[in-house]
Amino acid sequence: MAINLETPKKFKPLIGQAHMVAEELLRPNSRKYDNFDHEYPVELDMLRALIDGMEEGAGQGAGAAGVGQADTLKQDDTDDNKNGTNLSTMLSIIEMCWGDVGLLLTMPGQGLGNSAIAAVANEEQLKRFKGKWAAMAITEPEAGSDSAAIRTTAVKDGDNYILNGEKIYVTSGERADLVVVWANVDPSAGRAGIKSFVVERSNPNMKLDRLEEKLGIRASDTAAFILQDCVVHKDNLLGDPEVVTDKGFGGVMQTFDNTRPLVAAMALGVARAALDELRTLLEENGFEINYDKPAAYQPGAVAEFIELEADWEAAKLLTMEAAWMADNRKPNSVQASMAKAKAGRSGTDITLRAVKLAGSVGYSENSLLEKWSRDSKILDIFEGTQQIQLLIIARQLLGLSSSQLK
Amino acid sequence: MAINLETPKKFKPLIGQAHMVAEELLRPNSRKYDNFDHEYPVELDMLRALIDGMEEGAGQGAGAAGVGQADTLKQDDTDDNKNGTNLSTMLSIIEMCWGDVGLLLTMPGQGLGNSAIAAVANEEQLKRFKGKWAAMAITEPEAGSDSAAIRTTAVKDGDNYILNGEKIYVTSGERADLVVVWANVDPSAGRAGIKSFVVERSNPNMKLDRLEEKLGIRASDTAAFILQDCVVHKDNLLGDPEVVTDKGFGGVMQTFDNTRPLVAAMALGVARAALDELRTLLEENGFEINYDKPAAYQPGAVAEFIELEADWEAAKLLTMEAAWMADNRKPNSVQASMAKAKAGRSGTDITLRAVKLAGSVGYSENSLLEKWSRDSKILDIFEGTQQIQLLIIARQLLGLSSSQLK
Amino acid sequence: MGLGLRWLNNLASSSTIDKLKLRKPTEKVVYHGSKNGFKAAAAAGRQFSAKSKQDKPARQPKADGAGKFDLTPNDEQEMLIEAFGDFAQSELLPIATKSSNDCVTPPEVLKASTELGVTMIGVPEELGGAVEQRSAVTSVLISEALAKGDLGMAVAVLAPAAVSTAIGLWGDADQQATYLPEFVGDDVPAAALAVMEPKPMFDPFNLQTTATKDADGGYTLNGVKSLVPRGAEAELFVIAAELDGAPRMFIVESKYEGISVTPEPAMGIRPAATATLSFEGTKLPKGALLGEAADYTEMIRLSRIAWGAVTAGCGRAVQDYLIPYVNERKAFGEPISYRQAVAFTISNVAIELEGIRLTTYRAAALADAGKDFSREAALVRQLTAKYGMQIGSDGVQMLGGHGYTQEYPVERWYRDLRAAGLMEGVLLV
Amino acid sequence: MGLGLRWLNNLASSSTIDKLKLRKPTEKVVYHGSKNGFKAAAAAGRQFSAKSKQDKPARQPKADGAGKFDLTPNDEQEMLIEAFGDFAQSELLPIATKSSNDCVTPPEVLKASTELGVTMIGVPEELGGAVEQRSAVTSVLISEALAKGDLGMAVAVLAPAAVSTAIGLWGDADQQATYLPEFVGDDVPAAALAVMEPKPMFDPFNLQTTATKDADGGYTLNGVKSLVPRGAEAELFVIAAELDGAPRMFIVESKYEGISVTPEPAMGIRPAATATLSFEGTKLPKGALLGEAADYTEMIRLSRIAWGAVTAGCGRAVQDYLIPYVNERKAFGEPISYRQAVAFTISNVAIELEGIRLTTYRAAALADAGKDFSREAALVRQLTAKYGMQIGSDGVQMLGGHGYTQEYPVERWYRDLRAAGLMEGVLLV
Repeated sequence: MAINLETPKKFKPLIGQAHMVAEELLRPNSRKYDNFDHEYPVELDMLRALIDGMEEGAGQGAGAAGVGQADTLKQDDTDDNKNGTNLSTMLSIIEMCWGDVGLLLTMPGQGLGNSAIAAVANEEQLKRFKGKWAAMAITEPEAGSDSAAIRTTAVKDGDNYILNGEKIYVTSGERADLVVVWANVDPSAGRAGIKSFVVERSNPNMKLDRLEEKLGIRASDTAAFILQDCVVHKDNLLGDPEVVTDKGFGGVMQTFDNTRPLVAAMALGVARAALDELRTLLEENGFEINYDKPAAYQPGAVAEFIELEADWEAAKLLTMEAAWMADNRKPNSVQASMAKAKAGRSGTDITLRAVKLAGSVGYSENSLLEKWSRDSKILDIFEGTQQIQLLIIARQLLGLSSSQLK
Repeated sequence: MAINLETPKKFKPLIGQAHMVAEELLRPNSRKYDNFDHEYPVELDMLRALIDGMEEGAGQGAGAAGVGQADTLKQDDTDDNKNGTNLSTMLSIIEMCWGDVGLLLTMPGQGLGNSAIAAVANEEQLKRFKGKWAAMAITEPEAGSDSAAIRTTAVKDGDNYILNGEKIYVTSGERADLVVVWANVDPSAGRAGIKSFVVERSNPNMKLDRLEEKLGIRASDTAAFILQDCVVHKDNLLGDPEVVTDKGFGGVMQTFDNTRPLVAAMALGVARAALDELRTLLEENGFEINYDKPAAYQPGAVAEFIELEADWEAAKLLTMEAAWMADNRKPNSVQASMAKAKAGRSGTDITLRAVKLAGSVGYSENSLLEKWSRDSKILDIFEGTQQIQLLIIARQLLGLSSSQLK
Repeated sequence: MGLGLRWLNNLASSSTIDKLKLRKPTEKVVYHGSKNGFKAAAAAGRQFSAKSKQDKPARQPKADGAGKFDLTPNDEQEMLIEAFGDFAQSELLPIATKSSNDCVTPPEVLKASTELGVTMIGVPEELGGAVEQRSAVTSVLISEALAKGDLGMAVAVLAPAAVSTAIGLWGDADQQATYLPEFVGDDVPAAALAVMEPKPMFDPFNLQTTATKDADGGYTLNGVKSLVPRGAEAELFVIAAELDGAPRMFIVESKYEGISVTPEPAMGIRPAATATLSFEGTKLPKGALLGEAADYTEMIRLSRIAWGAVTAGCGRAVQDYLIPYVNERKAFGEPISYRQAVAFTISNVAIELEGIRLTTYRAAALADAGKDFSREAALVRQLTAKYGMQIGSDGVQMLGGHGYTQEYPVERWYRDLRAAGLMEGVLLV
Repeated sequence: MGLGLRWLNNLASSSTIDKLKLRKPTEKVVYHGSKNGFKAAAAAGRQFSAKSKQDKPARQPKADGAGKFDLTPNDEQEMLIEAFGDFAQSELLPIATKSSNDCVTPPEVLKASTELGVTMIGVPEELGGAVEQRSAVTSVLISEALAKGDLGMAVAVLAPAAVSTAIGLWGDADQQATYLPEFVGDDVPAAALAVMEPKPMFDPFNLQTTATKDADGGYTLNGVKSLVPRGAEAELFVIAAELDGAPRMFIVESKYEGISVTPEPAMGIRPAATATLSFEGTKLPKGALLGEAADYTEMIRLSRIAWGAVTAGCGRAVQDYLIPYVNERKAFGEPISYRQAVAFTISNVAIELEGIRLTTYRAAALADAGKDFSREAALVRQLTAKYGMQIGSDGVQMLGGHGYTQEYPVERWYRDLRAAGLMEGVLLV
């Protein structure tokens, strides 16, 4: 037993595989699916089979689906220190997003909705939704980062709930089999009334309104839905159907604590891609990266590279810490937000500065650098913006409520 | 008539003189008066005579006293574009603080109280307080940046006001002839009741409580006073004695609009000292500063130097803009705060990074770099902290009240 | 200072002027102009052949200051700001998303910009140019105003002006007589100043593109230029290439042999239809070399100032967009502008933007005054690269998920503002 | 892993242990230790003369990981964190302002730190050292805990440990036998590892201090060392000097001829009583050269990690101080922590501090695992220089005017934290 921050040995095969998949399958398709009007990336179906195989084999997730409640079932640790699915998933995601974050986000069966299901579904639901691809629908046009301000309603009607409302920014919303829709069963109870419902994508009353044209992650579809008297069976409600003050929303937050390190990992993967490319460009152009020499004597480009790499390193270790805490069932809400905040902002900063340094090579579509600087920006926004993360951290450290620190 | 951001030709002699004073009189005494337990810097008396002479000659201020209401009396411009005392004072202050900001702050006759008097005193008061050295007492132990929360009271009693309260951070409070004390004549009226009173330093009921031991600007004394039934004649109230809603406080703010660019200039002066020293050290040690070469190819130390210089340049021009607007009677509250915010933070950043680059030469007392990095920090705090400046700017740009944007 | 008669003539007969309701301010300037006297303009000719030979090159006199600090544009500048500003807001901004996606600036926009005389600014008045005095500041103001509408289309519009300005500043009498008249006519050629090369950490003082002197006194050009605006349609280029170990400028016509063009779309400034330009043994005539070695350095500096100007303009678009947005957008029951993190972001956008603007003005004014502005140009570049991008990134961040979609303009500004701070050449003030 | 018997003996008879209420945790460790078995320690001797000659130098075995990610200190480390942490909070923090103003760390503080075994950590157990396994991580944890109390006194306390660690890691059998026993006794000599020179933009791989080889096999040392902690009282130094074009380490006793010391007070870390050390033709004996050329590079890296560790500790002091302060301090009628600008500053302090801490841990753990840690050491340095200072500056800023006075500790942390990120040598993990 010793303090050790390296990649666990037992994860190396998995991570190696993920990197290979990224290199051989994702990267080569990156530019192709960056167009607005592309078809569904057919290459992903093969990948799905491959990942399913990897997961069966390694017992660790390579996508977003693996984390949450079900994790520890896969634990093979016998001592006190667990290196589990949160950590392995997070590390795999870095590799996959080194390949292409847009393609990862549209990976069949690996939606954020799958994370939600994994986190709070009961045994029956786990079984019933197994193998399905689930998107997550939280955001509404007027709500933004304010998850508590959800206006979509779910009214109990016999064995069903009737959902009404509008959802935007549903990643993989067009392509997924299921959409986990957040709605309020009792608006008078405020955030306590918020529950999540699994809605079949084929439900005719959840109508696709539009697909967004975006700055980046264009390989992934981002859908807007209108739910009009959308009937959902009560067995599709995830978690406790009762409205218990501050409990329902806790489930929401629990999902976020698990998924934030994964989004941080996405940012790390994109940023790593940019750093690796930048290092190659530097070395090909006669710059030597000497880690011992003081920055004052390094060429400016190298000094900047090391500065960016340092931020990346800090972000990565923060993310590993958050995932490791989740594996060990330590409350990690602060660490998860620190990871997301640092990785989110560093990801944007690193990719944008890599473009700057690379000049026209970085700015033109001849390399992927410009694409990564567009892709990375969403990772500082979705699953809670930079500002939301800082709020969460500050409230916990300072012991303030959301009405005290708004 | 053309857009031109150079130092006005007519100010060059004044600025040259200020630089000489800084170089010959202030710099050589910098280290000596950086100790906590020094005596009053006697060299300053000679300087006072010298500056009085300069002002008589040039018709432009070299200290903080010159700005405000009385400025335009000295205007010799005949066209629409005025380059007046705000600009010349601000430029002189850069030079003086290039010498030593602590010594400037304790310059006899050049207190911030003098600015307040110049800004709002009537003719009789101007005459009566002419030639006196006036400190400014605003801050209270519990108030901090919240000028509106002043608890010192002034109760009318016949021809007098009776002042009671506690004041801290009174620059030159021990040494000045007068202290301009801010007090509320009608606490029920809130900030509208805040008035400023000229209190003779010799008033026995304004008792010196202590002198602060500070991170920097140690040449300047920072006093704390306790006012206990301190009797002040009503003729010593500056401005309108009536409590008119939002008017009294306007006077306060008016003073700040004039003095913020001066504090920005102080930060610019200290930062310029550090940049000049850093440039010398770089050049002496074989670094060449090439402005044309891209940063990527510069040594890291040079790239960093240019980065710091760019922030300095932006801060300086923002400050010149704010002063120029004041000279031309354009409302400059936003610009004054932008100047203070940018110069304040850049001053700290520049001086601290100069220390880092200079290594032990910067960090030890063998050079003045470490002192400048201590001196500069106060300039991002007093006369409204960085955060207060950002609030002022945002409220004005966004059109928000102080209750909307707190 | 006064405006060229020819330019006013152009304007008076233009439809753009009425559309933009500019007739009144223009007439005011005409009035001032006539008080100060107009000069006659040389005739324009077509086909890049010298018509009106001069003994020595014409140079616009530089604007001189009164030695006073002044941030007020003069009357002419104010009119130009208004004209180009209105044009940018009414003609560029509304079609910006489409132009970006199509990678093209519509011909009618380019034509209207010609009517406004954008390419005449840098041409000496004897040759039909627009303003009596050479003024980098005026170019800064125009560039800023255009980029506030759309940075990408501003680049497309300003690209030929960079060429006319370069030839106006550094051309010899032959070069001026051959090329400049084209830039004051009705049918201004697409043209571009190409410095960038597809080399990471590109250094404009260490070029891979080379020119070698031929026996006949001409030159042979080899190399690749990157991100050349309107590269495919341009008829004339000023190309940066190394000659005898020093970087120099060459005038290159698109009809010369051995030039190939490939579209090179980029992250942003897509309406500028950027392209890669390859030269393989391209023969240039004897008179192709433009300016002295020192002029090349000046060109790089003026170009960096120009990128500062468009950054100031585009950054201002971000600021002006964010202010009402954060006041209207609500979260947690209140406008998001009530939150310090949002409000302070606005403050910092305003601070750094004003810093870029003032630093750019100072550098340009120094150039006009004939003083050394190497330091100031470098500082503009530094601020542009750092804070220009910061403003672009903050713009998206303040809108959150909305900001990431094309329904809102901030994602475009994010892409465009990355160009500033890395581009060399292309624009000139 | 187990603690050295000698060290526990030391502790058991120390008064510090009772004062700090450490007897219980210590006894727990003793229990664990006895389960795992103690090793006997070599005898200590005085006067820097080899007593117990060994055939080959002793090296602490390195800690090895189980190949799993783990942030949990082991039992011994936890006890050390507690011991040094309590010591720092109860003995260092209360006298920090006075020690800073006096430029001295009180002798009783230094003595107590010796009792806690600070200099024994880096000494192999055969020579009386403290812990069975060499662990840079353990040194990081101790340094962090000490610096949380006071960075300046932490440097004073840790300065001799850097020397014992250096000799433990790189000394030959003679050097170890001569010097190390002094660091496990009751009367540990003041000692310092001096790398810095009074040269701006100092590069530890390009030294001005030189050593030349003499005919007798000894060396002659010339040059100046800057900011040497406890320079005036130190009896032993490890000095960085260039030999045959490469930077190397030399063991130098204060009694050698030609050494002069001048006090060199600095902005911060003043309790370390920093001094300038000048060598003018100082003759060093034959065995003065310490380690190989590669060891010098390792020393610089380990030292940068150590500065990361004390930054993490001091930064934590800032964070822990700010949290209650901003909750209690009111402005505009509410705690200032209700304002996002204040609250987010706390968040960012916490984020960047944790980043420094984890990066430092990783680098140290890599060193312990015998893997290359050049990259990680560089990243620690970068983060330390940038965010360490940012945290120090934020500390003052959050307190406003208060923060600028000595009544509050933040002004001291501002001064101390500037050292981290510029210092080379001095500390070692």
